[in-house]
Amino acid sequence: MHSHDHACDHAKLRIAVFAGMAEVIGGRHLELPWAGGTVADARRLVAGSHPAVAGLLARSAFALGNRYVGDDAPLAAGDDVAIIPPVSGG
Amino acid sequence: MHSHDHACDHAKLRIAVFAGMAEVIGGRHLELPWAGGTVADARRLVAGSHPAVAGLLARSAFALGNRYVGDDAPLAAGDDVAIIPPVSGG
Amino acid sequence: MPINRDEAFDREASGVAMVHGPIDTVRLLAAVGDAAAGGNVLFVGTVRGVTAGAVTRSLTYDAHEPLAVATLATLRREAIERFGLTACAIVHRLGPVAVGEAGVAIAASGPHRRQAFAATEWLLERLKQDVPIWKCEERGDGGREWAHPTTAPRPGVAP
Amino acid sequence: MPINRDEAFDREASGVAMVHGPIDTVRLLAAVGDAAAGGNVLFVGTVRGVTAGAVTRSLTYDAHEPLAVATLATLRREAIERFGLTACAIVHRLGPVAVGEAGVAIAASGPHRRQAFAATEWLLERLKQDVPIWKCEERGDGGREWAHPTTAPRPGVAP
Repeated sequence: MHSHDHACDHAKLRIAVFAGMAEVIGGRHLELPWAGGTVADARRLVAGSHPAVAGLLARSAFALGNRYVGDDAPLAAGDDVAIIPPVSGG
Repeated sequence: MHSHDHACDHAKLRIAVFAGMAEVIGGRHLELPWAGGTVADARRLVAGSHPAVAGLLARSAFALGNRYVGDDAPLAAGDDVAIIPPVSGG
Repeated sequence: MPINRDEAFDREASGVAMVHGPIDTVRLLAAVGDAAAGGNVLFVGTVRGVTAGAVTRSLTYDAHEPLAVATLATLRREAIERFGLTACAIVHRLGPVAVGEAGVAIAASGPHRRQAFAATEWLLERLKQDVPIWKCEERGDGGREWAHPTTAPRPGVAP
Repeated sequence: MPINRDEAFDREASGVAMVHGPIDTVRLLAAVGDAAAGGNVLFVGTVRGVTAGAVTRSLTYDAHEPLAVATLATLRREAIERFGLTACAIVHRLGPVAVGEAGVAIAASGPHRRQAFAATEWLLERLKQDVPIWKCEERGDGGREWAHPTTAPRPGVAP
């Protein structure tokens, strides 16, 4: 809906998802209504809106840009956020 | 001298030599006067005629065709005999 | 920003690449050739047609590309240092990969063969544990499944 | 009877060859490709230009060719059985070999990568111990020396 990215009370957190999580969600990105918060907050919102991925989410990490971040890391609308489930390359 | 190979009292045992042994001997083959005998007899004759290779010879094996043979194996004129010094391929 | 296989494979710049077409293993091996190297190892992981009796039709790889490339580059630098390599290059495939085709290739060269062998095996283990790449197996019975191993540690968490 | 590199490399017949020209490593890797294989390892031993500070100009290999080919074929069959390989191929160079060129190449494929790695390393160890091939190192200072390691067991004698 709000594809423009300026701060407002309808700000969104856009989160990239991959592989099995993208398949269950049916897309490569999630959008959460976001007035600010931490990775832990984002986890709760994703698990609430997409219960089918809650199990996989609990085993996944969050990345902010090219760094993994812990549950207490703050996330802002416009951040480059991704959910990284257990990997299986090679 | 006697390149023809029929049995006679000038029979020779032709032995293939390789690598460092060929270099010291100055050729790819040795010829021993041979009225019959074993690998041990051939070792003594080679060490006597080419003392420069005696040390390497003591660390070498004998092959008859594509098989290694022990010191008590009999050798006959016309056999496909080779001296195999310690290897260094790869 | 996928690195296309037609683009220059710049060994000096990074030595790692994610490609959407067939992996050029010949080029990979050539890239690690060096007069200072005596041992050169190339590993190529190909899609196996049968696993435990079940037929695989193809694999599809997905990845967080920027993070995967950055992680591969870090692993490559660590391998060069840890094993004293002369050179090292890593390529991973993305998208669909047919049976018999390469999904991953790692080349390593070192003054002695043990360095190259040890580094290649170490890189493969680390790649499978640490790099945000995922495979989906399409089976002969029509089923398909993304692999998210339950035994794996959570990504990004040091063991 | 050297096997020329232009002659067919007959994987089914023997999977081993001694060649007097450059080793075709690309062909070797292709020769072990198989839909049943997931792990493919190619080792290429190249002539190193510097060893312990001394400059090497080239190597020359000599061999008892029939016995070397027979021994390589036996080792290959043993490796296939012991490690459950899908395929395996071994080529060793003869005559002079320049710095950077390949003296030996071994390719092995197996259902899983560990089999291919283990087999390749095992084959190299055994090749260096058991196969009647010898190297002469031509150094930058003009010296040359055939290598007949004093620490090696006498060839053909089981350890």
